Amino acid sequence: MDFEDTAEEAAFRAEVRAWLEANAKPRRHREASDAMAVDEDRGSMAAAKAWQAKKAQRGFARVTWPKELGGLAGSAMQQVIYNQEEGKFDTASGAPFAIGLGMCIPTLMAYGSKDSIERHVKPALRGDEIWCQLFSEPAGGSDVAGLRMRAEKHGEEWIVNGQKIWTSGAHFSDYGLLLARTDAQAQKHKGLTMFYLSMKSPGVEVRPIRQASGAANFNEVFFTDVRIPDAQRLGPVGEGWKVALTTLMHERLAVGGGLGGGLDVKELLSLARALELEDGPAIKNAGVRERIADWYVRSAGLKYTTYRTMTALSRGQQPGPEASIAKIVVASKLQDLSAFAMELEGEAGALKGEDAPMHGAFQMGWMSAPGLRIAGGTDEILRNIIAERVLGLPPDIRVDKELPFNELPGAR
Amino acid sequence: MDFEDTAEEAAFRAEVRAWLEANAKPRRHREASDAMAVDEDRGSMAAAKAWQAKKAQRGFARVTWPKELGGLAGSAMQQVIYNQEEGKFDTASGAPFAIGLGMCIPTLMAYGSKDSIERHVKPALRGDEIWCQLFSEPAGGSDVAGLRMRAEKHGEEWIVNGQKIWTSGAHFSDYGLLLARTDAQAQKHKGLTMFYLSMKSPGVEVRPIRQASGAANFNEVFFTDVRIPDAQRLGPVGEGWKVALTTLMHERLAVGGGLGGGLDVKELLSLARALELEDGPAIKNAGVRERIADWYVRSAGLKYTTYRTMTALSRGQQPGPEASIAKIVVASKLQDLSAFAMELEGEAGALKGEDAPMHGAFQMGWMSAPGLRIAGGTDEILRNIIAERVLGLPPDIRVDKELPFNELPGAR
Amino acid sequence: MNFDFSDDQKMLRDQARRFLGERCPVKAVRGVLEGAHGHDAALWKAIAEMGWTGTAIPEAYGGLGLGHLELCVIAEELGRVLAPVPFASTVYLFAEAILAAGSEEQKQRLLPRIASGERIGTFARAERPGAVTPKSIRTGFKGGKLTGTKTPVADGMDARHAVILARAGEDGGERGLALAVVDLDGAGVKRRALDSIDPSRKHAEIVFDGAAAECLGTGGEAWSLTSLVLDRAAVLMAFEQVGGADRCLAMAKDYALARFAFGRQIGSFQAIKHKLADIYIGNELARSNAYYGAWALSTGARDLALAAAAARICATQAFDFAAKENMQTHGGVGFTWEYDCHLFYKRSRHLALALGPQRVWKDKLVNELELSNAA
Amino acid sequence: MNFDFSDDQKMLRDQARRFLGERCPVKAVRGVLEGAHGHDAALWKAIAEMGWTGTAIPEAYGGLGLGHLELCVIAEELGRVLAPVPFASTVYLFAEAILAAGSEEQKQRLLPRIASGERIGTFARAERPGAVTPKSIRTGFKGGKLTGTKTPVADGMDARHAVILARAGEDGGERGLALAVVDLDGAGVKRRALDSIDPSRKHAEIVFDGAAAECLGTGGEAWSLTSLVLDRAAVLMAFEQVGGADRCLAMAKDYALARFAFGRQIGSFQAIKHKLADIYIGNELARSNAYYGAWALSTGARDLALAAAAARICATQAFDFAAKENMQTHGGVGFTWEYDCHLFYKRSRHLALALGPQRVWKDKLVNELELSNAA
Repeated sequence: MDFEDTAEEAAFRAEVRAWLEANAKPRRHREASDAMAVDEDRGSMAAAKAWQAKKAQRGFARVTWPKELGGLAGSAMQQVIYNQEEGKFDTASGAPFAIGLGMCIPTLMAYGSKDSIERHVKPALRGDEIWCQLFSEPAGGSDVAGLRMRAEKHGEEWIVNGQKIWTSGAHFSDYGLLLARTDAQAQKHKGLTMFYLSMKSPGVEVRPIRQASGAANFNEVFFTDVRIPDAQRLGPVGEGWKVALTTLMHERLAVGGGLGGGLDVKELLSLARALELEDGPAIKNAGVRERIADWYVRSAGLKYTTYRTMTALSRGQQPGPEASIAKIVVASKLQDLSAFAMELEGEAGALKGEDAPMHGAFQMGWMSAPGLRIAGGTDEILRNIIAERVLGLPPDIRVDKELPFNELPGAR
Repeated sequence: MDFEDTAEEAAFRAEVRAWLEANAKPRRHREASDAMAVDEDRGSMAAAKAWQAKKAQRGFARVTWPKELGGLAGSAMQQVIYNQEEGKFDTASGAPFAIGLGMCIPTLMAYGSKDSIERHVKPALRGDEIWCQLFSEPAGGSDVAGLRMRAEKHGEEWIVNGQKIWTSGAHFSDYGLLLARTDAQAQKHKGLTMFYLSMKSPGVEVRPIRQASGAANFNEVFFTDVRIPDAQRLGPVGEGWKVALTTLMHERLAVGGGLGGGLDVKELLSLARALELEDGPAIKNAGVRERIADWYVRSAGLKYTTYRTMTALSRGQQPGPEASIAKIVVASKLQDLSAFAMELEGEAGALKGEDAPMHGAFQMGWMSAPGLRIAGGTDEILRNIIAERVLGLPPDIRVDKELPFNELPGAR
Repeated sequence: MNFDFSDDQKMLRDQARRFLGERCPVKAVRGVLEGAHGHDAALWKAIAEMGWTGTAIPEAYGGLGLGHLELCVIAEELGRVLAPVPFASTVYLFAEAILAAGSEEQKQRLLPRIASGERIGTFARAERPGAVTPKSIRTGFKGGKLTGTKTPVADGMDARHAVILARAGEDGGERGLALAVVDLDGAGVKRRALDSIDPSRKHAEIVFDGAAAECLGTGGEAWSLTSLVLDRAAVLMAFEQVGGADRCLAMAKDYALARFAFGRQIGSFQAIKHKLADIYIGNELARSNAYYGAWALSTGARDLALAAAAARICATQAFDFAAKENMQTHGGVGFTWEYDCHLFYKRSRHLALALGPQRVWKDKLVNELELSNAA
Repeated sequence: MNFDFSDDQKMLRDQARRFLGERCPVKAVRGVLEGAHGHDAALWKAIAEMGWTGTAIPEAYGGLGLGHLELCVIAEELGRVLAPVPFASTVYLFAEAILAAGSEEQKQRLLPRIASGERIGTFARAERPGAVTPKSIRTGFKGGKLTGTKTPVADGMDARHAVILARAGEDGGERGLALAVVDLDGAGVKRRALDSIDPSRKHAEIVFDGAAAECLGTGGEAWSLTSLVLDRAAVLMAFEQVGGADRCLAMAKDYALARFAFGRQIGSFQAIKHKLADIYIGNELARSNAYYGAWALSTGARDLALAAAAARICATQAFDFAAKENMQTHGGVGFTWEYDCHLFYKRSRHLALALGPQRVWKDKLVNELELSNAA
């Protein structure tokens, strides 16, 4: 047992590091109070695109992709190594490209025509074109396949009407991966078809969604008679659900970490050091110490779980299901730890922003935690996934598989 | 708002108290260490029967029953008052008669023939005859209606074969209320019929079940070609489930309290006063204090919830559903509080009985808690009941209602 | 056994619920949440006209002279609708402090204007993050002048009067403390609005630079007096929390019945059913503890401190849990600004932090248990 | 990144699992649980013949001279089958104490007989309920004689040797403490068997009345030495706990698949599915912390104390939760003596209390965090 690279990994890491040193500045130490900032766009979109282009040129934008598509045909572990090293530098964020390169383009690679692949993969890799994912709808959140957006065939075109929701980056995306219902008489999972389209198409309207926190990281996207050429269909008509599963499978491959904006025990420790309670420094209070320990073992457990996953990658194995536990643990911990910190702050805990202790870091964490417990799979959906895919327990009783979609309760 | 009796209640309480003073000794103060003892039989069966007979003679054995059946035609509140007052005296336990008088006899009253009522009610009330309830089976625990015991009609008799389980008091019972399957081709809930029988009938064999705690409070009861006259059938053939619901409804009417053997915050306080931790007396440790407070507010909440229920009774209203929360709260609290107390005791917490602190009260509580979380409805079943009956949420999806019983998965 | 509100008190509750249903829709809350004003002036006026601000103030001082049980009933309804008014600061804290310790003259002068709703009051303890302890109080009160900074002060921008916990003597601990009543419109007072997690209930920083103030009660008792006022306010606020928690359960239940996923009402999934059952359990326990607190408050029972702490802790836990799991039950939309879940989530935390955090109340509760068992 | 056991170590694990599967069925555990003997002598002999008792003891002292990673692997398998043998007392505590502080002569004399399984050892700290602190130690060690009472002592009836934490000097605190090695068959030693919550792991009270004993290590370091030995044992015991928790999850899962209610496998109900998912999450976190502890133990890393505390706390929480919810998942039968659930429930508590309760380890963990962050 050790934490060392293999010889090959060490060599690759050196290569990456040399390149980064030549092309970026080392990251300055980040204050706990900025903890939430890591979620946000470091620098403008222009800077992000410029950095993405640089990475793409060198093959680091997607290490695992085949060389002819702009990758290095490298291993998943090499991708992890690149990410670790880039994390030590003060680069622009790759966030705007994550969904496109992580989910949309891999789906295109699997189901798209040779032409479409040649046309779209490299511009996306370079960051010239940004993609978003258009699956969720007001009627289909946890139950993605419950979506209602209608696509009707007219000659060689499809005419699409309906609404999508929770679309990250729709407002700056050039293309979108769209799942729509092409047959309402078919069974729920059999009437869906996958397309991609230009977000500039006439009839596409993007509206930001204001979140409880006040921020707006997601959008609603309204479709009114939007025309999509049949050539932009991915997979056969009615097989959209199968295609979507490919996309979602790629979503789950991401190795955890960075979740929760990095607000964690370290920040709680600094706070507990700084504050005086009834009986002296908060850090000396037995109740405070027990809570710190409880949260520390969960954070450490996740960190070392990630090491185990990386070890599997490093040995060329598929990452185990361990990764699936990260969000459940992090989101609730963020919510509870933040609430607890606010109580340590006393009445001042009810303030936010610059008026609150530590620039309102814990208030921000507490306000964002409910979103983290929901986005990308609610706690309840993730527990189902663990129970079914990891433990092999039976699926929930399904009443929506046999009936035609338009006869399902709630779908009327 | 006050905790006073109404004039009528005060008068009744005085009556009860006078009678108790004339017939029983006041209860001596009970040590925390005996806390578990309240569950157990105070004195022998003979003493219990003698005390029951005395109560019955005066009408206090079942205050709410009609006078002609040996009651006082009193109110539920008067029953509560009697129980409160008796609790202050050192009397033999009424536990052996609770199931018979609380569940079996009310069912007999509702569905039995005039003769059977005349024959059985008063002997049961006097404690001359003890009844047990024979519903649960290995195949039907939470799902009582899943039971398999077969009853076949032969002329004017039914011949019964199968096994019951979790039968309290079967070993000292004279009669039993029996739910059996009389038609395996019918739907699950439609093939059941209710009977009563003498536990002395040939072919009835009672075996105690040894629990994880080592105690044996329950039995298995095996039936081999047991003959029951059709005259001892309660309700029509095939309507047994409807009859059983009457029985179970009576089970839920009981007002909470006394659960968990009375081991609670008071005992934890005494322990915390007695023990020294790293930083001084346990009672001064901030972590210990927080836990004590958390459990106290739950105990107090339940206590005052019972007061609210009694107020409803006192106003002649049906007790609200509040009562249904008691067991869920008490059982988990007992488990967690006991485990916590054992940790305060340090390595000595791993001992039991007289070798452990406070005569092993917390070890006993910790060992009995899992049973409390299961017996008379698991935590999970009780949450379903609250969600469905109190909050009006939909029932679980049922796959077992339409099929013939013998075609159900797991029933083969 | 008569452990419930009377029929008259229940009528008052129904009346309050109807009234607030009309006069305090969610958009009133959003109006204050998104606006610059510290409260909804029209609603405040209407509430005062109902006489609620003077519910427990004796008729001799312009109040209705009803008891605290009536005030509890009103508090629950105000909590249910998240009423964006300085009711707690003015009625539970300021008025209670004057009633508890004010001189006859002070009561004559101050209480009628509180009862009539003309004046808003508050109570200021905190001066910096962390615990408020006798030693932590730096604001000075010497020769009738206040000097120092109080922050955060609930409703500090809107209040005309405030009771200030300050240091009058040389003693650095409890015995050096005093309570002062100050006119916040007077000279030597500067206020600054602060950002709050629940902007429907705003806070201020108040800087005193030799502001004229008068003494409340006799010196040396300031800390125990503050503690008493907090106990009384905790019971009343517990009813606001119970009202809010109750509303969260109703919202979650309605959504669970109306929302379909996988072809079923989401309320038919055990994950949701059991979550809501747990909210119900927490709310019932909180309500029962609050009722006992109400009894202790209305009768001045010896165990008010114990009852208040239990009511406070249990109601805080219930509202916290109900508010966050209501959001979770709603899924994505629950996290939008458009849906109302976040208003309750924010208010639950606001109330959890007002009057001091759970830790302090738990410690107080165990102190009381030690005393009562010591007997 | 190589944060996993090696192929050889995994082979050892598989071998251990097969071996224990044959030699340590549940009825062996029940045999000790219901019997008078403190352990399964035949199993102990077989385990010793495999060389496990000497896994981490250098060959020079009759051991296999393997590392602690190999010992971790074996510990997990022993925990999985609830092996009713004094392995922890003898190997994690006694042998580790001798290795850490014994003189060359003591190692030569004692370790070979431990490695061979001929002798059983234990480590005695507690003297009364509550915390074990330097001040709490009353047992005296003067002029080579021990006087006082240790209770409870794990495997105290079966052990031949024991390391005793005792008071040698006048100093009433840490500096007055010493460690003594005593032959429990010697004169001046009385033992009494005690009732344990997990009778498959028994305890004793040991009374010393001038029993001859020898010093272990240099005086004054006894407390820090004890603390070091506990850290090392905590990592090893964490693997036993992870093994037990893993087994509980497997039992719960198998039952949830096999048991039908309401015409469905109970494993199809979300109440059960999510409960098992939570057990899985707890077990994964515990396993990962245990792995880091194993790395720190095997490399003597500077943050062993932090790693050991994290492994200990997380594994205790995981096994506690898995054991009690496995019982709950089984429903009524889970509470019967006949089913095996209670064996794991009892063992989980036994292990949670051995080596001191969570509170102590949490305090230690935060101490370490303070030190590391102080840098």
